Amino acid sequence: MTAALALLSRDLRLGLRQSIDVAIVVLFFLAAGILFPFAVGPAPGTLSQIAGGVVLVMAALAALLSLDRLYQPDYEDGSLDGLILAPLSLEVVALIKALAHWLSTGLPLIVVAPLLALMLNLPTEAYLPMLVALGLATPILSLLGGLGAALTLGSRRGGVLLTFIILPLYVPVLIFAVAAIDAARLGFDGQENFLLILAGLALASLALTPWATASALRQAVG
Amino acid sequence: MTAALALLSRDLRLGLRQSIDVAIVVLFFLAAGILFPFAVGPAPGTLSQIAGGVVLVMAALAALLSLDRLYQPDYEDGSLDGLILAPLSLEVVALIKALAHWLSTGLPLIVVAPLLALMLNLPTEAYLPMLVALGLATPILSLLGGLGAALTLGSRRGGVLLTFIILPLYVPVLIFAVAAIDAARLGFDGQENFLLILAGLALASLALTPWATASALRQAVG
Amino acid sequence: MPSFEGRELACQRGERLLFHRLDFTLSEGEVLILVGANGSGKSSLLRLAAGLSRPAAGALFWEDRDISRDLEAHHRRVIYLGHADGLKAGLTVRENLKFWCDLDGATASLEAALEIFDLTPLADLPARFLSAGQRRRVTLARLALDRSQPAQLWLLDEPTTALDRDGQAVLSSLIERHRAAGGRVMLASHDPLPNIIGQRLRVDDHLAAVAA
Amino acid sequence: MPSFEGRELACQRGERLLFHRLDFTLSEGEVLILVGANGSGKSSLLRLAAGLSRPAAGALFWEDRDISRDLEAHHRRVIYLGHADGLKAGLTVRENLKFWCDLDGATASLEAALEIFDLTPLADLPARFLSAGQRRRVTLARLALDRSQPAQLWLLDEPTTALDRDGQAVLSSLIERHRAAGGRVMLASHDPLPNIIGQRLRVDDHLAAVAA
Amino acid sequence: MHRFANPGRFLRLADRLQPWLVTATMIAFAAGLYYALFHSPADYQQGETVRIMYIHVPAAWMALFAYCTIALASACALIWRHPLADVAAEAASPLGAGFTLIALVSGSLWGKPMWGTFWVWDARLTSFLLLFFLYLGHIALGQAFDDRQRGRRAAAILALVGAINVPIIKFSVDWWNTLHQPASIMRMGGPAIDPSMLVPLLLMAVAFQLFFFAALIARMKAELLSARLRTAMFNRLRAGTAGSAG
Ligand code: HEM
Ligand SMILES: Nc1ncnc2c1ncn2[C@@H]1O[C@H](COP(=O)(O)OP(=O)(O)OP(=O)(O)O)[C@@H](O)[C@H]1O
Ligand SMILES: Nc1ncnc2c1ncn2[C@@H]1O[C@H](COP(=O)(O)OP(=O)(O)OP(=O)(O)O)[C@@H](O)[C@H]1O
Ligand SMILES: [Mg+2]
Ligand SMILES: [Mg+2]
Repeated sequence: MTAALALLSRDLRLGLRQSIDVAIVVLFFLAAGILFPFAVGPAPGTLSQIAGGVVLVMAALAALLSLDRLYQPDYEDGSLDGLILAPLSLEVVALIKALAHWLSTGLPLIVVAPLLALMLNLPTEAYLPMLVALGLATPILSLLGGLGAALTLGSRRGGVLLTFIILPLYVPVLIFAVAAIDAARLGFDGQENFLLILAGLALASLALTPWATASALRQAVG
Repeated sequence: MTAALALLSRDLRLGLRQSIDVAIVVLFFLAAGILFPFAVGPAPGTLSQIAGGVVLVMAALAALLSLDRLYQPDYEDGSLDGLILAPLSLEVVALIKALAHWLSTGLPLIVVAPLLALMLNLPTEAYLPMLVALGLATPILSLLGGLGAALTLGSRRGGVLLTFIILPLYVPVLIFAVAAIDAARLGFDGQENFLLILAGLALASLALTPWATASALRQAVG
Repeated sequence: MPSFEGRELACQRGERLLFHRLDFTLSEGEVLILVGANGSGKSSLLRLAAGLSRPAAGALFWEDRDISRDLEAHHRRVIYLGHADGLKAGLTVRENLKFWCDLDGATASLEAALEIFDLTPLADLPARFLSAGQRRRVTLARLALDRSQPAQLWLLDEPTTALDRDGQAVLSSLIERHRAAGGRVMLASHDPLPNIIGQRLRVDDHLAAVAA
Repeated sequence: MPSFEGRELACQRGERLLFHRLDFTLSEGEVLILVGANGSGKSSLLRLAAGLSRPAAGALFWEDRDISRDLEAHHRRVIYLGHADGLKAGLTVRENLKFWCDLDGATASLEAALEIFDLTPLADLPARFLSAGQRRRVTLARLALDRSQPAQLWLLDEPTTALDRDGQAVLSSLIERHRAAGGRVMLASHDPLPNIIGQRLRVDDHLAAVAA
Repeated sequence: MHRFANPGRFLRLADRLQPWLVTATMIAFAAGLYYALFHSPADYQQGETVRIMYIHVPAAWMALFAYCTIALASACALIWRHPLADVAAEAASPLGAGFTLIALVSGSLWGKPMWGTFWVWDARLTSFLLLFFLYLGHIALGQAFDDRQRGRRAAAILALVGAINVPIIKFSVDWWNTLHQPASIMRMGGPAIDPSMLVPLLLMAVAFQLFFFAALIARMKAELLSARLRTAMFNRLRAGTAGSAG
């Protein structure tokens, strides 16, 4: 337990002190909020249509772009060896790494999402589904992303590979999330169904990815 | 000359072999192209309105997210010392680094931009201004970004700070570029003026940033 | 006598066979010094011994049980300090050490470990400012942490790199204390290491053996 | 006799004064070995000598001209190899060396330099696979490149780190050749370096001098 | 200029100037506020809310002026390595950020009655928001290094490059036709505003300007004195550590 907490607090501290991702996500949310009204013109209808898509594409980008710093630095500087030798099962390590990643990219995003939604005139009835969809989609992105990052450790062309592995897994998540937000915005039914599917995906990734990630990590240092 | 070419070819090779950014940006362009039509619904009018904004926000994100790897690795592994000692003026180094950055983030983006524009139903008369605007805006982003990366080398909170100081410099560029695309799309005048302003900004950054970057780099190793 | 043994070990990296038919025995309180040319496989052997990678042939035994049967248990016996020091530039010296302290389940001996390596005045400095030898001291300070379940096997890859005389003396005394308490040490080094007495294992001999 | 001198040098890092009133003279064909405890300022002094950072007080003179008057010219006289080796993991050994070769304006002596350090068999291996000593060899191979305008001053920060006997011998012979051709060498080391003869400069003495 | 390079001389001069500046600032504010609140007519369109102008417009001007000051000081610092220029730029930055914030807040308070909303994504408003971010970035960069000198140099470089934004902000209204008022006072062809409003506006502008200089000098003084203190303490400390090492 102490060990797990130590890892979590170290990763968060490193993220806050050095990493570019949290700040970028938040600031780019703002920048997108500034830019899209310019690009699209002041008509509030158009803006509200794209709000869901913008929020989720940004979420996915944020998650994806910070992935190659999830295990890479620890791999290069030898910390990963230490983690493997530590009395902490590697599945837990994988879970905590994904959690730290989510806390530093997913969570800030959920926090500022209402602000962006406001800037983009999202109808109020779509706020709750948007937050729920983000709350389900971002952990999936972090978990899958962690797996991708572990798989590509030490490979040549890691980054490119990572993208190719992860993107096909991401896109369905994005589509369900956007579908849920849009159903709410337009007053269609089915919003709950989309959210349920997302919840199912989230549970599945929570159950499966830590094992897969741990075994990928063991391979990587071998 | 040989020295400059050697640096350029090394940076490009490293970028292609390791960096995640090119692939991500290109793929996310495509993902955005899939998602937005889906989110906005099939009405072509709305889509074409956001095309310019989407293209430019993605361009800025791509430029920004790869920045902390522009000088940071060279700074950490000691290569930057070597570059400063090399018989190559540091201004040239700054210029070449920005060029390599542009070739690996700006250029691929320009290449795939028409595809995204197609997916988003951008009117044909706006293609040329879009390409010109991208062609002017992306080098500015790389040049300014290089400066930001050099300024924050070795600082506490590098990434956050980088984003923070770069964003106010980026947004005007984005606004002019989007304005040019939109003027063309809507058949307004002034498209040339916006492009001229962009060209002016591009020249100004080309003239100023290498000096500023070089002096920031000298500070950094001192 | 309980011992740590490698039997008929072979190690392959990429296309290259580094060594072959390598045996060693390391009993309680012993030190094994790995020597050999650059790239001969000392570091690779240490990683095998840590259970971080698997031998291409042969196996490692802890008290006659193959370690690969229960790697987790073996991991808990080991402290491995490699060439890379795993320090995070953005964290202070204390934060860096505290992390390993918590991870290893070490008790509150953090300040003492810092003190031993003369790091107390630097404790709040971010690791990015440390000199090469100071970095190495922070890494080695892990050896001075009291763990609830002391590690029985130290695997040290060129631990004296960048260390000054005093630092080397501290390291020697730590090793001495460890072996006196029945611990085992396996270390790679190019230096003669005046204060440490141990058997030597020439890693490159075992490639010559293949050719022969 | 043309010489490289430091006069009344002081170096400050953060809030700490590392040394103060430090003088040295290095004439053609001489070797100056910097010794001192970890963190005493050897690496910092080498960076001052390279013109990478500026002294807090005092100045450096090349043939009686302050080097800060024309830093570019001084940079061209220098090869500086620090603790960090600047190798890119994704590039092969040859690509890594070729880069510095092109940057230094060295002529086509690349293969010879690889050969001297026994790197030819590894030339096409990405640097990520190298052992610690092999990495060091690649870095040091820069010293063996023929440059159109040979560097007059070598600044080497613990160059023997991770190097085996053979590697150390090659380094010594390179240094010997360089000094025989009138070159100067300034190096930091904790090891005695049996083959290299030079004056020693204790960096930490110059902190005591302040108190006195 | 270089006569004042010596911090000691600057400190003496500042001591002599300070009381005068403070008094003048107070008088100008009193007169300006009196005219603005009691002696100028309400606008026939905007009613009493027009009085926000007397805060808003001078604050907006000063926000731009402070940035120009910083840019100028940074240029001096980088080119001539003038020791006081660094300090001046660093001291002016939070003041400029403050003016920008005042202009933003007063503007959006004014916007509610005038445009029916606190905020629109209008060119002038957006670019002013960016100026605010630029100030924050400048302050943050200056503080981000363990070595203060390094932070100041980096901030100086940023300030010079960021100066490109100032004309964009100034002229953004002329380039886009936006909701916001175009320049009506500082424009070619003389001011297009009634003298009864111009007088209090100019008085307030003078008051803001004087306040800026008074605050700038006070901040520079504080910084120079604390630097002296640090050096003194550092020398003590140095003697201490050296003693224990020897
Ligand atoms: C947050 C919202 C606002 C911001 C950021 C803002 C910003 C500025 C700036 C930067 C200036 C200086 C212009 C220059 O020197 O050329 C200015 C001047 C001025 N603003 Fe605003 N403004 C805002 C809202 C308003 C509103 C709601 C009004 C009233 C309708 C207004 C009326 C004026 C006037 C009359 C001037 C003087 C123009 C001149 O004579 O040069 N502003 N504002
Ligand atoms: N993929 C690969 N292909 C070929 N050779 C490889 C590959 N990966 C590693 N090697 C080789 O394996 C060896 C690794 O050796 P190791 O790091 O164990 O050496 P070492 O004895 O610790 O050397 P040093 O004294 O330099 O630290 C090196 O010779 C390296 O070139
Ligand atoms: N910002 C800072 N604040 C305080 N001390 C610092 C700061 N930056 C560097 N230092 C100190 O400056 C010294 C740098 O020493 P340097 O790297 O020159 O030592 P060295 O003699 O090469 O040591 P080694 O033998 O370990 O390589 C270290 O003691 C380090 O702690
Ligand atoms: Mg090794
Ligand atoms: Mg050193």
